Amino acid sequence: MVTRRAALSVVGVEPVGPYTLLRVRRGGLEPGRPGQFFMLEAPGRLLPRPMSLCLAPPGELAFLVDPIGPGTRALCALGPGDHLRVLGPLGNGFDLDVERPLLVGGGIGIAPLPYLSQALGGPPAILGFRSPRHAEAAALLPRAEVVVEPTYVTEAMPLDRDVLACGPEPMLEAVRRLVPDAQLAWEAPMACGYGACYGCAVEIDGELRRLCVEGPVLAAARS
Amino acid sequence: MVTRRAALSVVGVEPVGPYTLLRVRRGGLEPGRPGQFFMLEAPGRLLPRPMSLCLAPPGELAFLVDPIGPGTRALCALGPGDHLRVLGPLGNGFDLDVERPLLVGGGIGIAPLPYLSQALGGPPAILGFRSPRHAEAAALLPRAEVVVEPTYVTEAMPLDRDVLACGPEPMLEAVRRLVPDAQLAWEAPMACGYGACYGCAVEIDGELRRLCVEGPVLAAARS
Amino acid sequence: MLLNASGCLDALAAPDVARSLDAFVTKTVTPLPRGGNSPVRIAETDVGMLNSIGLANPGRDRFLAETLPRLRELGVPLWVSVGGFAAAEYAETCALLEDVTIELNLSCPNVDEAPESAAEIVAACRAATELPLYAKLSPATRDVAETARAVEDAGADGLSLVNTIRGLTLDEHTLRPRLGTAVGGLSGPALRPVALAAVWACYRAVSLPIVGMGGVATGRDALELIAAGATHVALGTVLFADPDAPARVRRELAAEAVARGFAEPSHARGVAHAEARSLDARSRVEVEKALEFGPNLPLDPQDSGASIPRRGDEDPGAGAGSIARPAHGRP
Amino acid sequence: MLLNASGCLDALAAPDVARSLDAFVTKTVTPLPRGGNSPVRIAETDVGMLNSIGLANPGRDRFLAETLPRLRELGVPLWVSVGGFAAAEYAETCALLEDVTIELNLSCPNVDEAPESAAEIVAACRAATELPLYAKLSPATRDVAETARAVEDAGADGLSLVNTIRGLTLDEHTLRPRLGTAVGGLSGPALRPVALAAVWACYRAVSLPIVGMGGVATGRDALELIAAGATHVALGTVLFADPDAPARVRRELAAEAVARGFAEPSHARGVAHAEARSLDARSRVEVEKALEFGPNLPLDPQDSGASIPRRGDEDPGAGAGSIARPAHGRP
Ligand SMILES: Cc1cc2nc3c(=O)[nH]c(=O)nc-3n(C[C@H](O)[C@H](O)[C@H](O)COP(=O)(O)OP(=O)(O)OC[C@H]3O[C@@H](n4cnc5c(N)ncnc54)[C@H](O)[C@@H]3O)c2cc1C
Ligand SMILES: Cc1cc2nc3c(=O)[nH]c(=O)nc-3n(C[C@H](O)[C@H](O)[C@H](O)COP(=O)(O)OP(=O)(O)OC[C@H]3O[C@@H](n4cnc5c(N)ncnc54)[C@H](O)[C@@H]3O)c2cc1C
Ligand SMILES: Cc1cc2nc3c(=O)[nH]c(=O)nc-3n(C[C@H](O)[C@H](O)[C@H](O)COP(=O)(O)O)c2cc1C
Ligand SMILES: Cc1cc2nc3c(=O)[nH]c(=O)nc-3n(C[C@H](O)[C@H](O)[C@H](O)COP(=O)(O)O)c2cc1C
Ligand code: FES
Ligand code: FES
Repeated sequence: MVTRRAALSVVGVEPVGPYTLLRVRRGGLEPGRPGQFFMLEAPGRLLPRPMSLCLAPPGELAFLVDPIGPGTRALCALGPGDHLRVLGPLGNGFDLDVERPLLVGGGIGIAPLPYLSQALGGPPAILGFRSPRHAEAAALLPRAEVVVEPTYVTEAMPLDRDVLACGPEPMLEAVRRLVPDAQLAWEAPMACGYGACYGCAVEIDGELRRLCVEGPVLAAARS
Repeated sequence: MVTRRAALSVVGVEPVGPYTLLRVRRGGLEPGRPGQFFMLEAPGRLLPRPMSLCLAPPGELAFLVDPIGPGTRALCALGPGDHLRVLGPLGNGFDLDVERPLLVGGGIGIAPLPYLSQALGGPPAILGFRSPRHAEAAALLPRAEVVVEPTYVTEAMPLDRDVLACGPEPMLEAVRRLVPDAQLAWEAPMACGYGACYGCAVEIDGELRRLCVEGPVLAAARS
Repeated sequence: MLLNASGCLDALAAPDVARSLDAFVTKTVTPLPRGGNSPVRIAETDVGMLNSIGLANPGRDRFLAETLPRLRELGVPLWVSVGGFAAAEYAETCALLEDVTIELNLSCPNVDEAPESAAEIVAACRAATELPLYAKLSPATRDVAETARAVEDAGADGLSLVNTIRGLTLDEHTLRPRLGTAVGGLSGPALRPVALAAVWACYRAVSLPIVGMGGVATGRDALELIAAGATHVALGTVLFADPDAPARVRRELAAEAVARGFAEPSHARGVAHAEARSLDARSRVEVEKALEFGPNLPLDPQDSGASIPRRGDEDPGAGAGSIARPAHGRP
Repeated sequence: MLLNASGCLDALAAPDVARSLDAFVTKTVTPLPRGGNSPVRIAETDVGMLNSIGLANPGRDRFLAETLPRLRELGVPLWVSVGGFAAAEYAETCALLEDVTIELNLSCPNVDEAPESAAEIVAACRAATELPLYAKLSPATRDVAETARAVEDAGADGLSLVNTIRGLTLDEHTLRPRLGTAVGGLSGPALRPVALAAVWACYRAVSLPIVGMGGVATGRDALELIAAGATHVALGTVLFADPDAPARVRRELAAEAVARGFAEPSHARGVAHAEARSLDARSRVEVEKALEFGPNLPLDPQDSGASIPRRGDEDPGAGAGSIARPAHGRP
């Protein structure tokens, strides 16, 4: 596997609720499959940051970034015309061969869902947010059902669906309890994203394995 | 001695030949005596940089900066409205109680001479430069005699004067050989400028002593 | 307490800065006068600074006769950093001191830093004085905690952590060393994670108070050292760029502590060691792993929760001496 | 030669990156399989990164049966990093290897790093194999050059300098360690001056070829390591952010060398040690001072010009193997 990388130029930087939609020119990179991710250079920082592909407008790649720390803040501070090194697509995305898909997202975990939704022809979706302000990001998935804390997605979720979910760990754990064969997109701190550092190891099938290689999407039963 | 420090705002940044004249608001700081210096925060760098006061326009302090490395380049990249921490005036300046002053400067060593010239009522001066472009800085000392390499200041210098000189070390050594009691302004790498680090030690009267405390101006005979 | 790091402030040249500290630590005093190393002695790098001052000092006799009396006039509590090239030299200087805290510079590259040697020096000094003795250690050893235990057993009253580590920087054009000695001591930002690790390891190993230092530039940096186990914090390299750092760091430290629910900074001492913790609400495996590179990973989180007991009790003086204001009351 | 640093690249996951190097160095292989330490295992700091991977690897048997054959297919010369917890363990693995260069990871925090021990391990391995043996040392010792001499005497064919040093970073909010193991290994920019100092000291002490590594991000960084004494350069942390670093660093290195008058980078080996030099045309005292914290300053520059002789001769292989292109010819 030779993963492509390129220095891409920023096309747009738009606020979406508390998040930022960062659009870059596609350069030579493929958008890949929904649930795959890219490593984005975080200006001024030593290590790149993993970001799910959120949307793939023609000729562009778009990422939804939650500015929670130095790296993501640096990404949100980019402006049109800036360049950043991008590596990807990386990892394994969602298995799209499902009968009755239901997308479930929590917080910034909605990032991969718009692209996923397009690939699946706009299946139903349930999104959970911490606050009405965060829920503004639901605009990226127009027909989704939205719940805001103290209501949780798991309370509104039908159980007879093929669930494809991304969100904070407690949410994924709760989804897994309800839907044992859900496809879940996990996170772990990653230094490289391409299998070089062994930093992203998580327990998979009882062994510590690299999430960037085996995931980030895992069948609930496997992880 | 309680040395004053303040965050001063940049008023102007003007090219003078290959150098930059950096003008900052004076804040609560005194300009001090000619030959004294200030420690200027170099944005993005760990340590401040020593700079001689070049001019003291009303309400301002002005420094002539030669962009030779990361710190001086950062200083030259400042813009009006930027702030920087400044400490000073520091060290011992020139002894102004001289009968027949002659100012001698080489390259960026002319930095302290404009302010010195004002204090002494515009005595004669000889300035040496590496190139005609560098010699543009002589505009700061309008009536000075200017020589450009391969001519050296020491070739044009009358020997019956009270010499006050600043310039590169080989020039100061040459001046000292010709005029044993000249006042010479030396340089050494300085981390603090106020006697804290002992990093600026040079041999003075046969001992390693702090140039920032004992100098930077030393009588040729002492150093 | 907020101190300066030895060699990073001359109280006689900048008495106002010294007075903004809770105590002033002198540059290391050796038996004989030393001019120090040849210039160039300092160089900035992208991650810190290198120095090769070489313990420039007036020597023990002139220090006692001239410097110390003038320092006393400042009204700031004094710590004297003592250096030497053999245990007896350290002990002789200690025996001549009164009414100060002593910091033994055991991390001068000229002095053997083997645990026995550091402990021998401490033991010799312990026999020579009843003054409080802090042992200043280098982090550049296989196991700084081992040295810490050795000097505790030898009678040290506290630890100072850390001294600089060896570094080299070359001139961009000539590729020759920028320092006259070539190799020098690396201080500043690069040293901060190293200092935190040393304080963390020693806090688990001994029950002595610890002066933490290394790259502290902000109140948060200071709070992190306290969380790792420091009782006191010393400012070094930051003083060169910002002589107002003591007041600023003190202010920031108080605010950072309050923001995390600590009435005062000293209450945060050792919280990095708290047993029950969730490293990150978002992280996948919430396991308490205590010591670095411990046994091979037990995949069952239950197996790995073993807590590593600290040796001895919490230093009773830990909470005493608020870091929030100079004890001598002359801010 | 341009290599990767052990543990910083998986040639099977990124064969194109491995092929852009002159040789691929494996992650350290231990006798038994290791899952490594519990997450979180990596954390970025302002001056570098910390890792606590904990030598995750499939173990010797699976490595030999499965990994090594697949690595051979890449057509890139291989270096196998060997780890263990006793000299016999290292030696056993060495005895099973063929047609590779061996790098002995003597700086795993689980292994005693005392000079005797490092030398003992090297001696045991020397008896077990005729393959080239590089000893990888930690810079966190009192005197890395002493260890270098010990492993040279024990039969090492080269040195790899340096491994990470211990560091700690805390979560901004909770003040708890960000790594599962708390303390981890610091790599990246903070390590660069430390690596330069270690290479510089070992170059003076031994006549072995040296793989220099630690914070190399550009061709100039690589050239500085070569000037300090490295024969080869390895890229670690930089590979995470920039898998294209090998080609870029190689290109930059060639240009930086030429800009300073060296026909090829290897000609710059050791120039930082050149005797007659003017540290800085503008500096006041132009004195050659060779070793750090040497004797107290002789005020007369004439006194201090003593040159410190290097042990042995220049490594005859120093100039061989141009760093300017991969020797296996598959860029
Ligand atoms: C495969 C993958 C896809 C991702 N996709 C997106 C995305 O589309 N949009 C987005 O905004 N973010 C995404 N993330 C998370 C994002 O990479 C992190 O938030 C980012 O790296 C944080 O960097 P920082 O410097 O801003 O904050 P840091 O200082 O690195 O982190 C701030 C805090 O968050 C914690 N943290 C950071 N990263 C993680 C993590 N991965 N797991 C657990 N805790 C963590 C840190 O421990 C710290 O407490 C993704 C992560 C992964 C692994
Ligand atoms: C008292 C005093 C007054 C000064 N006044 C002025 C002034 O008015 N205008 C001005 O432009 N500069 C002045 N300088 C010099 C200025 O401080 C340095 O050029 C500056 O610190 C260099 O910083 P840098 O980061 O740009 O370059 P660095 O990377 O620090 O240095 C670039 C190169 O110059 C060498 N170098 C840097 N500083 C010195 C030094 N002081 N002595 C010898 N070699 C050195 C370095 O070794 C290196 O090779 C003064 C210096 C002193 C001590
Ligand atoms: C210029 C300079 C001189 C120093 N001199 C001494 C000294 O004389 N004795 C000593 O124990 N430590 C000395 N140190 C080390 C400091 O006390 C401190 O341990 C180290 O700099 C780490 O702190 P920092 O990163 O905040 O500077 C010196 C450090 C510097 C930068
Ligand atoms: C994630 C990671 C894993 C590492 N694993 C190993 C290892 O298995 N064996 C080893 O000898 N060194 C290991 N190292 C150390 C590197 O080989 C190298 O010595 C160090 O990182 C310094 O180089 P750098 O600053 O360029 O990264 C590892 C370093 C990192 C960052
Ligand atoms: S992030 Fe480096 S191996 Fe997965
Ligand atoms: S520059 Fe620090 S003592 Fe002179």
